[in-house]
This record gives sequence, C-alpha cells and structure tokens, in this order.
Amino acid sequence: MKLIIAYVKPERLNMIKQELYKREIFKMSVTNSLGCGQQKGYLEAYRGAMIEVNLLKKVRLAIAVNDDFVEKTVEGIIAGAKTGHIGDGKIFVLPMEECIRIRTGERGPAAIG
Amino acid sequence: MKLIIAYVKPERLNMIKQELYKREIFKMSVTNSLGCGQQKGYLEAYRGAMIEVNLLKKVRLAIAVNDDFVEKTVEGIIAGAKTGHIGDGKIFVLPMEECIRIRTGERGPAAIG
Amino acid sequence: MKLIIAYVKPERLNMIKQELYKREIFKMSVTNSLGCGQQKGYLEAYRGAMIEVNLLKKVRLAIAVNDDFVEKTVEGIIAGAKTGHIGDGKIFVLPMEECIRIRTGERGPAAIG
Amino acid sequence: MKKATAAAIIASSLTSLAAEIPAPVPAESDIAEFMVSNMWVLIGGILVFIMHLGFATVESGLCRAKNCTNILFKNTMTPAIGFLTYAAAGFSLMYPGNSWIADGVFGFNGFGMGIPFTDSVSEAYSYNGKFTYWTDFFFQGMFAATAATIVSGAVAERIKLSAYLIFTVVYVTLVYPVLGSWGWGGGWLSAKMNFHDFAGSTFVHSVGGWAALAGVIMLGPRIGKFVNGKAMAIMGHNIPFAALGVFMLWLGWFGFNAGSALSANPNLISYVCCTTMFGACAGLSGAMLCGMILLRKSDFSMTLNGCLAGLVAITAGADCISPLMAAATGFIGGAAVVPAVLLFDRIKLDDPVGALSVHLVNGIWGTLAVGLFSFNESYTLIGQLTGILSVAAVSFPSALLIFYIIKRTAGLRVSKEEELRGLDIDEHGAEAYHGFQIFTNQ
Amino acid sequence: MKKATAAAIIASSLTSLAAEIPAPVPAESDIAEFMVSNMWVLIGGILVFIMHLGFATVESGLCRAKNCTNILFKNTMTPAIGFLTYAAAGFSLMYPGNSWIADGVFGFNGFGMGIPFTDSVSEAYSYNGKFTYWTDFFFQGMFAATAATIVSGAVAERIKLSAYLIFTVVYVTLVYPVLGSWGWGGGWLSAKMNFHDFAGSTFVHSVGGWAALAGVIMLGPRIGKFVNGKAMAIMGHNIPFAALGVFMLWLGWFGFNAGSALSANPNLISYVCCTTMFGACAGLSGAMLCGMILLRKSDFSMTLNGCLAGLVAITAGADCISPLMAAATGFIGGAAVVPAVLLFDRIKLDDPVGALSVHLVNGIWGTLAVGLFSFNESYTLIGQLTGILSVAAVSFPSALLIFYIIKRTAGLRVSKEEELRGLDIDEHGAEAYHGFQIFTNQ
Amino acid sequence: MKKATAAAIIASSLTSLAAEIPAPVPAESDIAEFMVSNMWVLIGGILVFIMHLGFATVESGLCRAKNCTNILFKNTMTPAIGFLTYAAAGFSLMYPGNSWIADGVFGFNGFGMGIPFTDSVSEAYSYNGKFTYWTDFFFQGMFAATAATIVSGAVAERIKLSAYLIFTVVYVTLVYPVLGSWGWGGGWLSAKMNFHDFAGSTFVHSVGGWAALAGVIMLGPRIGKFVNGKAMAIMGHNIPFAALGVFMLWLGWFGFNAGSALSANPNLISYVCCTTMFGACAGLSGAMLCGMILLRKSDFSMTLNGCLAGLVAITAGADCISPLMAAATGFIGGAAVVPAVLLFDRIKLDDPVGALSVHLVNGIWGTLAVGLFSFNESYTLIGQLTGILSVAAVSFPSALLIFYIIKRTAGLRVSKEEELRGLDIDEHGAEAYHGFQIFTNQ
Ligand SMILES: Nc1ncnc2c1ncn2[C@@H]1O[C@H](COP(=O)(O)OP(=O)(O)O)[C@@H](O)[C@H]1O
Ligand SMILES: Nc1ncnc2c1ncn2[C@@H]1O[C@H](COP(=O)(O)OP(=O)(O)O)[C@@H](O)[C@H]1O
Ligand SMILES: Nc1ncnc2c1ncn2[C@@H]1O[C@H](COP(=O)(O)OP(=O)(O)O)[C@@H](O)[C@H]1O
Repeated sequence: MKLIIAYVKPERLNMIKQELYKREIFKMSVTNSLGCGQQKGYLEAYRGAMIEVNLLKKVRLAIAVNDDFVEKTVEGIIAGAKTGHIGDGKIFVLPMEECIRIRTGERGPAAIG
Repeated sequence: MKLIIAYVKPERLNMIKQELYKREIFKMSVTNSLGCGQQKGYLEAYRGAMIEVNLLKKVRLAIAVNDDFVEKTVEGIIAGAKTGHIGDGKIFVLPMEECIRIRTGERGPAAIG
Repeated sequence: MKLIIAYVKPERLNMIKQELYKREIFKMSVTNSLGCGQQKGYLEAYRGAMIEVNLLKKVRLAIAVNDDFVEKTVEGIIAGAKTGHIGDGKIFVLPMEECIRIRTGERGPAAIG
Repeated sequence: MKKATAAAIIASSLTSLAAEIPAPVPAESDIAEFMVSNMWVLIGGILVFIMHLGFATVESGLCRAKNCTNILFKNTMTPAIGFLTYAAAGFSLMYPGNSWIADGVFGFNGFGMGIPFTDSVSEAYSYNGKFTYWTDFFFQGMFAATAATIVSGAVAERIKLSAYLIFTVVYVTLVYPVLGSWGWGGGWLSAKMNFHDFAGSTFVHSVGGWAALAGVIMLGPRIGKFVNGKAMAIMGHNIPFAALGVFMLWLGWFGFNAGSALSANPNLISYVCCTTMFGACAGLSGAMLCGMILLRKSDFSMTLNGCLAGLVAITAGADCISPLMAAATGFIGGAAVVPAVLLFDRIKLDDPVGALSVHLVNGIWGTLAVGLFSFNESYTLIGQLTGILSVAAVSFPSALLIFYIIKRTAGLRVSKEEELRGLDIDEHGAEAYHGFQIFTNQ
Repeated sequence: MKKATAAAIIASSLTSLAAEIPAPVPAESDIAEFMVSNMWVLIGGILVFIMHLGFATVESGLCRAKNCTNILFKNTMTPAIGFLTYAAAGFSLMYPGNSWIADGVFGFNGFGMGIPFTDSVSEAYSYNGKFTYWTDFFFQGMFAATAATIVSGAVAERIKLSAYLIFTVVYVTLVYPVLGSWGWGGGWLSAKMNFHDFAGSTFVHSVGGWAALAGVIMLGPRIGKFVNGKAMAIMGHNIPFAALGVFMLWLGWFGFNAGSALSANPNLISYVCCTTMFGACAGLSGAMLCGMILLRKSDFSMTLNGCLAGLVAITAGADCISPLMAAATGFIGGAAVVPAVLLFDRIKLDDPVGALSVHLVNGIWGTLAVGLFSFNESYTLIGQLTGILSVAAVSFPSALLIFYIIKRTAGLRVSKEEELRGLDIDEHGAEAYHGFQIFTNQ
Repeated sequence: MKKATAAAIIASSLTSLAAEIPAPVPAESDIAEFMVSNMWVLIGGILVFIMHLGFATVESGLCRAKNCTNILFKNTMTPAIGFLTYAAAGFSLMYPGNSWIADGVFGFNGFGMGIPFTDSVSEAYSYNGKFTYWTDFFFQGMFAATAATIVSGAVAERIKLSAYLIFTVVYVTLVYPVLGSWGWGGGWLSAKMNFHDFAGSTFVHSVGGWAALAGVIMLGPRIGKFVNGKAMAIMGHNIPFAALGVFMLWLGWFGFNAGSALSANPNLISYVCCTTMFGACAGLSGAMLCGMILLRKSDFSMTLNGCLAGLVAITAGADCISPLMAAATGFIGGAAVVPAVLLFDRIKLDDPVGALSVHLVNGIWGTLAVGLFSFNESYTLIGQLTGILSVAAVSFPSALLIFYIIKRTAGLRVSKEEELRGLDIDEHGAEAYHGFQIFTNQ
C-alpha cells in the first residue's frame, strides 16, 4: 500500500477529482497548504511597504491506494493538474504499512477502498 | 518508529484525545482537512443553483509513536472515533526512519515522547 | 529520497526559511496545524467558563529531499526553530519511494529540486 | 404615562374622524412644533429599527460559525413579523383607546390600520398635535418585534427555524401588546398603580426576557455545554461582529429611549439622551471592573453585555432619574451581568448570548431602580414591584405554554445530527463563510 | 411630482437671485417650518449616504473573498465620483429650471454650483421655503451615485477597475441626470404623461438595472459559472456581511423614500416610512415563502434580496399606495426575486449578487404597481408604461454603447489568470483577509 | 466662534438660573425654532457617537487578528471614559463661562453637572434659545472621547490595556478640555487671535494626533515592523471591516461638522454637509490618484485613509470655504496621506493604522487651509498658525509626560511573548475569531 501525496494548484482540484473518478479512485483527503517552489511568488504592497509573497496557495491531496493503483493515481493527478507552467506541483509516493477502516476495523488492502 | 495518520470526524476529536490520554499517548498534531470517501456528501443550494458538497469536514491526526505503541494508538483512535456509520474515517500507518526533538537535538525513539 | 516533516512554532517560520535558503533548500510546503505536546496549553476564559486550550498553533513543514540533503535540512530546521524552550517542535523523517514533477513528468531524485 | 396620553388621544381622534367633526385649524407655530415632534418620533422609530441589526450581529457573533446564517435569518425575519402582525392586530390590542373589553386589562380596537392617509397637515394635527397616526404606528411597530428578538439569542443554536417563527408570530401578536396595554395603552398598571416604565425595561425587555427563560427551559442546553455537571465554554466565532452589534444597539437606544418622549420637548429628549448614555457608559465600566475582580480577566463579551445591561436598566427611568443615579443604575446593571451569567451557568440554563442576564435581570432591576432613585416621588417601589410581578405572571407562563404546544406539534429542537453539523447546512443549505477554514471540535 | 415642483422653484429662485429682487421677509413661524423641512431633507440625504455602505457590504459579502477588496474599492469610490460629477454638471442637467435646450427632454443650467453661500436664513428661505439650495444639492447628489452602485454588483468579480470607474463617471454625469430631468426635473414625462415615480423605482433603480444588464451582457459570465450549460453555484464568502448590508440599505431607504417628500410634512413622511417598511417586510416574507416552495430551502441570500426587492418595488408609489397594497407590492416583488434569479441563470446572464432581479425587475414592477394600486387615480398604467419604456429605450442602449467603447479602448475584463487568482492581488496588491485560511477551488 | 458664543450664553444662563431671575416667556414660534435647533444638535451628537464604532472597526481591521479583541475593547471603553470624565470635570474645564482662573487660558466651573433637569420648555429655552444644557453636554461629551480614540490606533498591538486606559482618563479629563477652552470655551485663541477651528481639525484631531505621536515614540515599533532598517508590511486582517469603519466615520462626520453649527440654521447646516462631503470625496480621489502614481497600485487602505484625511482637513473650515476650495482642501489632504505614511515609515515611526497621517498631518493642514482659502477674510494665516503651534506646544509634551510616567510606574508595553502571541489571549483570555484557521508567521 502507498500513500500518495500531491501538492497542486487549487483551481485544478475539480479537474483532478474528475480524472481520478474516471480511473475509479473515489477516496481522498484534501488540505489547504502553502507552497514554496520554483514558481516565483509575487509582490504585495500594503500601505507602501512591499512584501514578497513566496508562499503560494496550494492544495494538498492525500490518497491511500493499493500498489496496483499507484500508476493510475499518478496518471490521474497529472492529467488533471498539468498546465505546463511552473507551479504545477509535485507528487510524492510514500510506503504505507497498514490501513484501518475505523467503522469496521478492517485492515490492509481491503480497508483502502 | 511509525507515523500514524488518521482522518476522523471533527466532533469525535475530544473523545479520541481522551481515549489516547487513557493509553498514555499525549502527543499529537491535528490539522483541518476535507475528505471524500464512502460517506456521501450533501447538497447545498445557493441562490437556486445546487452544488454537491462531497468534500466533507474532517480532522487529520498525526501521531508519531514507537513500534510498541502502534496498536494502543490505533485502538485508542478507534475507541474514540467509531460510531458505526460511514464516514468514521481511516487510519494509515507509515514507517518512520527518524525523529528529532528540536529543543534538545535528541534523536530516535527517545525523542518521540 | 525522504520526506521531512516538522512541526514548529509559527513565529520561527521566517527564520527557518532563511536557514534553509542558506543551505540551498528552496522548496517546501507549509500547512497550519495544531499541536499537543509537552508544552502546556493555557487557559482561555470565555464568559466565565474556563477552557484549557491544549491544541497550540503550530506550523507543519513538509520538505522532500534527496538522501544527501537530509542532514542539512534537519540542521537548517533546528537552526531556525530552536529556542531551547519546550514547544520547539519535532522533526520526522519518512522514507519516500517516488517523486514526480507534474509539469514535466520527471521522476525520482531529479524531480525533487 | 406619555404613551397612555397618546393612546387616549388616538382613541378620541379616531372617534372624531369617524363622526366627521371639522378639525380645528391650528396656528402656524403649532404646526411647526407638530412637525418637529413628529419628525423626532419618526427618527426615533428609524433608530429603533437599526437595533434589529444590532441584535442580529450580537447574537450571531457570540454563537458558532456553523449556526450563523440561521441566527441571521431569524433576526432578519423578526422585524418583518413584528411589524406585519402589529399592523394586523397588535397595535389595536396595545392601544385599545376606549375599546376595553376587560377594563384596563384587555381591549381591542379592530383589525388592521385605523386612519386613512390624508395629505393635509391640519387634519393630521388633530390626531394629537405631536405626531401623526402613522408615526405613532411606525414607532410602536418597531418596538413590537424587539421583544421577540431577545428570545432569539437565548434559544440560538438548537431551535428549529419553524418553531422560532411560529413562537414569534404568536407572542408578538398576542402577549406583547396585551401586556403593553396595561401600562402604555392606559390600562390598570398605569392608571391604578402609577407604574412607571418610561421606554420599556419591563414591557419590552422583561417581556422578552421571560419568554427567553421559557425557551431556554423548554429546549434544554446545547450539546456539549454541560459536561459532567460543569459548564463548558462554547466560544463565539466573531467577536468584532458582536462588538459592532453592541454599538448598533447603543445607537438605536437613543431612539428607543428619547423617542419615547413622544415629542421633541427639548429638555426631555436631551435629558433622556444623557441618562441613556450614562447608563451605557457606567454599564460598561461596571461589567469591566466586576469581570476583572470575579474572572481576573478583561472579558470582552461580558463587558459588551454590561453595556447593554446598563442600557436596559436605565430604560425604565431615563426621564426621572438624575445623571448620577443613572450612572449608578447602569453601573449596578453592568456589574450584575457577570455574576448573573455565572449563576445561569451554575443552574444549567444555557443562554448562549447572555440574553437573560441582560434583558431579564436588568429589565427587572431597571424597573425597580425607578422606585428607588426616581426624583418623581409618585413612583413607588410597591407600584414598580406590582408591575414586575404581574407582567412576569402572564408572560412567563404564556411563553412556556406556546413553546410547549410547539414542542408537541411542530417540534421545537433540531435533531442531534443537525445540531452537531450546524443549522446552516440543514435549514438553509449554505454556510455563512464559504471557503474559510474553520476548525471545530464541537 | 414633488421634485418637479421643487425644480421649478429652484429655477425661478435662481432667476430672482440673478435679478437681485429683494427677498420677501418670511414670518417667524414660516422660518421654523422651513428649518424643520430643511433638516428632514438633509437627514434624508445622510440616510441615503449610508446606503452606499449597504451596497458595498451586500456586494462584497455575496462574492468571493479573493475579489472582496476590489468590490469595496469600487463601492467606496462610487459615491465620490457620483457627488463630484453631480456638482460639476449632473445637477444642472437634471434640474435645468428654464434652461431647456430640447423642451422637456434635455436641458442644461451651466457647470458647477449655482448659488453662493449666504449665512442669512431669510435669503435661503427664498429658495423655496422648504429647503436650501445646498440641501437640495446634497440630497440629489447622494441619489446620483446610487444608480452606478447597482451596476457594480452585477459586473463584479471580472470587470477591470479602470473600466468600472470610467463607466461610472460617464453614466452618472450624462445618462442618469438627463433621464431624471424627464420626470423630477420637470420634463416631458411628468409634465405630459403624469408619470409618477415618487422616489426612484424607475429613475434610480431601473436606470441602474438597465446599465447592469448591459454590463452583464458585454462582460459575459465569470469563469466557472456555467459548466456544460448548467449554472453552478459560486457561493458568497461572508453572508453576515451581506446581511449587515441589507440592514444598512433598509435603514437608508427611509431617507431615500421619506426624504423624497422634500419637506417635513408630517403626514406624508410618516406615511411613506410606513409603506416603505411594509414593502420591506412583505418582500422578505414573499422571498422566504417563494424560496421554500421553489427551492425547498430557506435560502438566506435570496430572502435578503427579497427585502431589497420589496423596497425597490414600493419606492415609486410609497406616497400613493395604501398600506395593504404596499405590502402586496412588496410581497410580489420579493416573491418575484426567486424565479427571476433562476431565470437569469437559465438564460446564462451571470449576475453575482442578484442586482438584475432586485433593481431592474422590481424597478419595473414598482413603477407599474403605481398604475395598478395607487389611490391617486391620475396615475395611469399607460403613463407608467411610457415612463418605463422610454427610460429603458435610452438607458440600456447608452450603457451598452459606453461599455462597448471601453471594451474597444481601455479593455473591459481582467485576464483569465487575474480572474482565477482574484482581483484583489493584481489590482490592489493585497488580500482582504490576510492570514485567514481560505479554501478555494474556483 | 459659534461654540464660544454658546459658552458665554451658558455662563450667563447659569448665573441667571442661580439668581432665580424669572425666565422670559418666549414666543411660540421661537419655541419651535428652539425645538428644531435642539433636535439637530442632539442628532449631531448621536452621529458623533457612531464615529466610535468607526474608529473601532477601522483600527481593528487594519491590525492583526491576534490583537483584534484588544483593540475593540479599548475603543469600546473610550467613549465610556470620555463621557464620564467629561461629566465629572471636562465640561467645566472646557466651558468655564466666567470662571476663568488664568484669563482665557485656564478656567474651571466646578465638578459635575450644572443645571438640574426641568421638564419645562420655557425654562430650558432660557439656556440659549438654541439647545438645552443637556444637549450641549451630550454633544460636547461625545466629542471628548474622540481625541483619545485617535491615539488608540497609533499605539495598537503593543500597548498594555491598563496603560491605555490610564492615559485616556488623564488626557481626556485634563488636556483635551483645557486646550478646547482656548478656542471653543471663549479663551484667548478665539478672543485674541480670531483663531478659527469650526469643528475641530485642531482641537480634536491635532490634539489626538500629537498624543498619538507621543505614544508612538514612547512605545517604539512593533516587533517585526523594521527589519534591517527597512519597513516591513504588517498587513491588516480584515479590510472589509476597516471599510465599514470608514463609512461609519464618514456618516458620523456629518454630525461632527454640521452639528457644530450648534443650531439648525438651514443654510449653515446644509452648506457644511456639502463641504464635508466634498472634503471626503476629494480626499478619496486624491489618495487614490497619489497612490497610483507613487505606489503603482490602487492601495485600498491608503485610499480609505484618504477619505478620512479629507474629512479631517475640511473640519476646520467647513463653514467658510467654498465648495471648490473644500474639494481642493480634501484632495490635497487625501493625496498627502500617501507620502506621509511613507515618510513615517522612513523615520521609523510605527503607526499601524495611519493615525498620524490622517489626524495629525491633516489636522494641521485643515487648520492652515482656513487661513488660505476662507472667504471670511478675518481668519488670518498668522492666527491659524498661532493656534496650531500653541496647541502643539501643550498637547505633545503633556502626552509625552503622561506616557513617560506610565512607563515608569504601571508599565507601557506588553512583554515580547505577549506581543508575539497576541494581546487577545493574555489580556482578555479569548480570541476574536474562534475556530477560524489563521496563518501567521509574525
Ligand atoms: N521538494 C519539495 N518539498 C516539498 N514540497 C515541494 C517540493 N517541491 C515542490 N513542492 C510543492 O510543490 C509546489 C509546486 O512546486 P514548483 O517548484 O513551483 O513546481 P515546478 O517544479 O513544476 O516548477 C510548491 O509550491 C510546493 O508546495
Ligand atoms: N483511500 C483514502 N485515501 C485518503 N483518504 C481517505 C481514504 N479513504 C478514506 N479517506 C478519508 O477518510 C474519510 C472517511 O472515509 P469514508 O469512506 O467515508 O469512511 P468509511 O470507509 O468508514 O465508509 C474520508 O472523508 C477521507 O478523508
Ligand atoms: N509524537 C508526536 N506525534 C505528533 N506530533 C508531535 C509529537 N510530539 C510532538 N509533536 C508536535 O510537536 C509540537 C511540539 O512538541 P512538544 O512536546 O511541546 O515539544 P518538546 O518535545 O520540545 O517539549 C507539538 O505541539 C506537536 O505538534
């Protein structure tokens, strides 16, 4: 089992969800995040003092999947998130040892979906 | 060492904390999250246009524990979070290679508690 | 590749960023978080009813790095975050199996930076 | 007193209009005075109107974000219900003129509005020389809904929208005006007991407060308010909004009190503005100091309550209490809020916004203060007590009864799930702050 | 009507001043009446002023957080532009007195302010015995910007700041006053058609509404509003703020309507306050009930729109419709908002705040209602229809033209990137709620 | 001027009351005029009251969320302190009547309120024929706290609550009224220098501004404001709330300025309303344009400051500057805000809300503008300069002294930890926006 974590542009979230649905990945968790990367920030000017905003608004997806779903998920995220401009984001794949469904107590691959 | 991540219903947080305290797990980090899972969303109607809200409010717990605490922690979370209805949430267990306490620089299992 | 996760005091964020920049670590993701640890909370009193606030405001950093950058990153975080008081925070290092840059589809160590 | 006179004139005026007696032609200078007084009372009504915004913001700010839309919805509909039902029947019940059915206790003047509109100033003058029929109705109609709004805060975060709306319709149409007729409508309390309630510590705030108490009892506390017998803090989500509301109420109170002079008598209206201001300022000070002593903190929401408490307290005697005693009345009222809030928590009455401590406790205190501090010695403690008790004896049981009937029929309280999720989603299908990340564990 | 009279007096007064005819010395009691009326109209102007806060908060609350500063910026500059351009030319265009160029259709009295300031009361009295030149200008100037503000909401979240400012300058300087002169300035609509628009259902709200329609058409919908031909909900970010705004508008409307009596005639102003209140209360009820039926929810933002709809609807006939029919007018107006919003969505016109449903639909409805319900039978349905159509025939095309010219020159709409990121960052370099975590996927 | 006259009449009236000379029975029409004027001044006071809400919201909106409750707390207590201390001593110090101790420089009329309440209109009439003693006190009392409120914003986010409260009590009780007596109380500035400050550019805004400067100097900048010698932006957390506040201040300013006519003289009050509006509108335009040029952005918070700057600037000469020059005065004032804010940042004075640029800079500018633009030529530049400098010479050092004493005794500034965590938690034990996720790294 893997935990796939992706940082993407907020406005692509709907499209990513649709691409994942197409690939039959229905479960995920989403968190607000701020990102600092290759994409440059922008200047805000407040009362004449400039500030560089280099923490840009991103959305963090966390999706737990079984091993055979990893590629599909990565594909889906890319299909939904890619614009070809910097700031499109990153996907990280982490190993996951156990997954438990709280409602039933089920464990392992069966608990993921 | 493991990093235990759980997505649970916000209103169960207090109970989970108490169950964990009982099991002598005192440290954790909590984040706002939105979840998409088996639990269906609901319809919001704003000015006559319907929207399906399928990102439901969840709370994300992250708890780093030593290996012999994993079961206790999972038990505690389940004890606090389980209502038997869909949407109760999931627990993910990830392997963790290192833990460092910033204040002292301590590393490894000793740094967790 | 590793995913380094740190929970630190919000007011140290700027300093941490500078320390990381010095060490040529430019990419990271930041999330709001609440933490419960050794640092005691405080009492809020609202309309005469006391409540113990033991979920304190923290900031969560997630930094994906290649293996040879792990120590530098940990050092940088400590340099920026350490005050010597409880509540300084923790660093967790997780193994990471894959990293994908969405814009280019690059994978592995090359995609991290 | 003043209002009773007005009511009598209304009555005779209605008769005279009916009988088509030619109106006396007033002197030009009388007309000018008529115009001034009429304008003042109208402005008073407009200021009272803005109190509804104050209630809406105080109550929503002191509750949780998940119920915010619901509270605002109630508070927006309340003036509409109040004004419309007052036009339909309330005004006639409150100012029956000579149409008493049970003398001084219950009267009714007929449904709907009484006097047709005429563009002529002299005809309007004949109404009472101070304000027109329409001004009278406008001002009194604005008061009508205020009592209901008080209830809204106390029952917030758990009452069904429909239950609240039904309660408001019934209470404002029937209970509020009949009780008001006892004093302001020329009924037994003013006529026989010389009971004095200048602008409504009793007839508005206590009447609202007793209904709030009934509601709190019938509904029970919010989930999570009392845990293992201890009162938990359920924190308000938008304190700046609540502060805004207190300023709006304070602003409106100048109309509420000084408009109740029912003329632009320069001395009276300016004096009442001053005592009102003293009440509020001293109420703030009282609550701040009492909070510092009892809670060891400068609790802001209680201090805000203290301001309102001072205002409620000075409302009954704003025309007959000296500036110094006005400040004392307000100070005591403000200080009383702090132990009152603690007490209601102790006896497990869950009042999210402090409506009982502000409106009920201080409605009673302010009415008593007239008996204690008034420089008009004809207002006695006995008279004041009679008013307080007789109004309580009717308003509290009837509110209990209305709530009870609703509970047995339409249902009073939302389901546990709805309460946990928040009323905004289920009752209104929309959140108050879409997109804002709000952390909740209640 | 009233205003036309005032305009005529202004005109003759201007002449008399020019000719230095000695002003008659008024009686003291006339002076007192003059003082009262003048004060009332001035207070009316001050109340109309606060409507701009109402517009600012309603519009910003019902849009997304990322465009909030931008909307507030527009709504803050709008009264400034309105008042300054009105001083420069608008007042002269709207009240040309005898300086008609095309009789009853277009007139102009010269640039800038007409009458120098004098401290003497009797000289001021000679203006028209009810209010001074400056009061007149103040009150009318406050109205001037209101029409533009209506546009602001409909074009929100995608129009360039510069485009909006240019449009406002041109529309308020030229179109609004010329159309106003047809009725309030003594022009052909009032003189020949006996067209009645007491306080501006047509001359303010429809004039603004038609421009809003033109803007919505020229701009096109916001990104994400229509997906696969279906209207998506783009939720407002701060409903409490929007509710606050509705209360502020409601408050200001007492000045808007009752100030339009242009004197403190006690009967008229109090009557107008009552009908205005009936319109609002019934509008709320209409929208609430209609929403419950059509949407099966107590939709709050629509109910708020219903309140404004009722107010817009009663504005034309606030002086000549009975209380009951005022309530009916408001109720229908409020109820109409719900299907109107659905309809505009259906025909793919993206109006983020419901400005079309409130101001255009109800501006028309309210003007018609005079023909249907007025107790003054000289106002005919034909006369009212003529007014509605002739105003539409000028305001809509000219607004289209102005927007078109801006589109070809300065540019009308922000770039796609800017729209996605929000106008606050690019146009103003700052967010409205710094630090607040706001989740967006639009 | 006007106020000085009033003060003189107060004095003689007090004497006459004391000597029990029978009051002349005024003519009925005089009574009507008396009623109108009295009502206007009272309404002026009520409008000034609402400015306190404006200050509360502007200041809290432009600071960070973590200090929001604290700022609101200060701004809510400020009017209470102002009004109560003004009743205790301030009114007597400011309007000593004939009780000068050092002629024209310092006088005192005794503690507490002077005239007992009487219900009789003719007796009240004998006060000065324009307003009652209570109206006078109400209006002036509302002004009293305004000066202190100006300080509140400049010292925000780092001053101890207790220190602020102590400063306010002392400054409002002693410094503000004594300086006011020099001009409005009939003292040397008005009597000998013909210094003109119609509604308080100097006596309110500069007096507040100098104290704000003293506070900013004594406290030092907030942590993180200046890093490596460069000014950092510390962004306001709720811009909509700040915008709301500007509208409230703008609204209140009509009472502040036009109420200062101290009668309902139709010409004067309407003229003043117009110049006030011109000042605000032009101030907005000036700041917007200047911001576009200097900052290449439509900076909203500075534009809002510009509105207030225009209002402050026109306050001194609202009765004696032509509409065009009123607009010029406001425009210059608004434009000046932008470089002023940049300058104060440059010289390392940390003023979170721009209070110095608005109230101090424009208080001075507006007072000078009377000397430059007034159509009353008896107001000289020399006279105006004398007023500006003499007021500065007393207010600034005394504010410094008071702050210094507080620093040495009770302590002025919160601890570093408290400042970082936010004053809301430590001083008040509660956050302003419970549950909202707010990201901070400052
Ligand atoms: N090494 C990293 N560790 C943590 N987060 C990262 C890392 N690299 C990128 N991110 C996240 O991804 C987002 C997009 O990264 P960016 O470098 O701008 O994209 P790209 O690599 O396509 O140019 C960042 O804002 C950040 O949130
Ligand atoms: N595979 C997954 N990956 C990420 N998050 C998940 C996954 N499955 C569930 N979740 C999280 O857990 C929450 C509850 O899941 P749900 O499917 O509704 O529970 P259940 O499995 O008990 O029916 C979701 O809202 C989501 O936040
Ligand atoms: N075992 C853990 N699991 C998850 N988060 C932790 C853990 N220990 C600490 N944290 C996070 O680190 C923060 C600081 O921890 P704390 O115990 O107060 O520091 P210290 O160990 O230096 O005294 C906590 O608020 C919490 O967010």
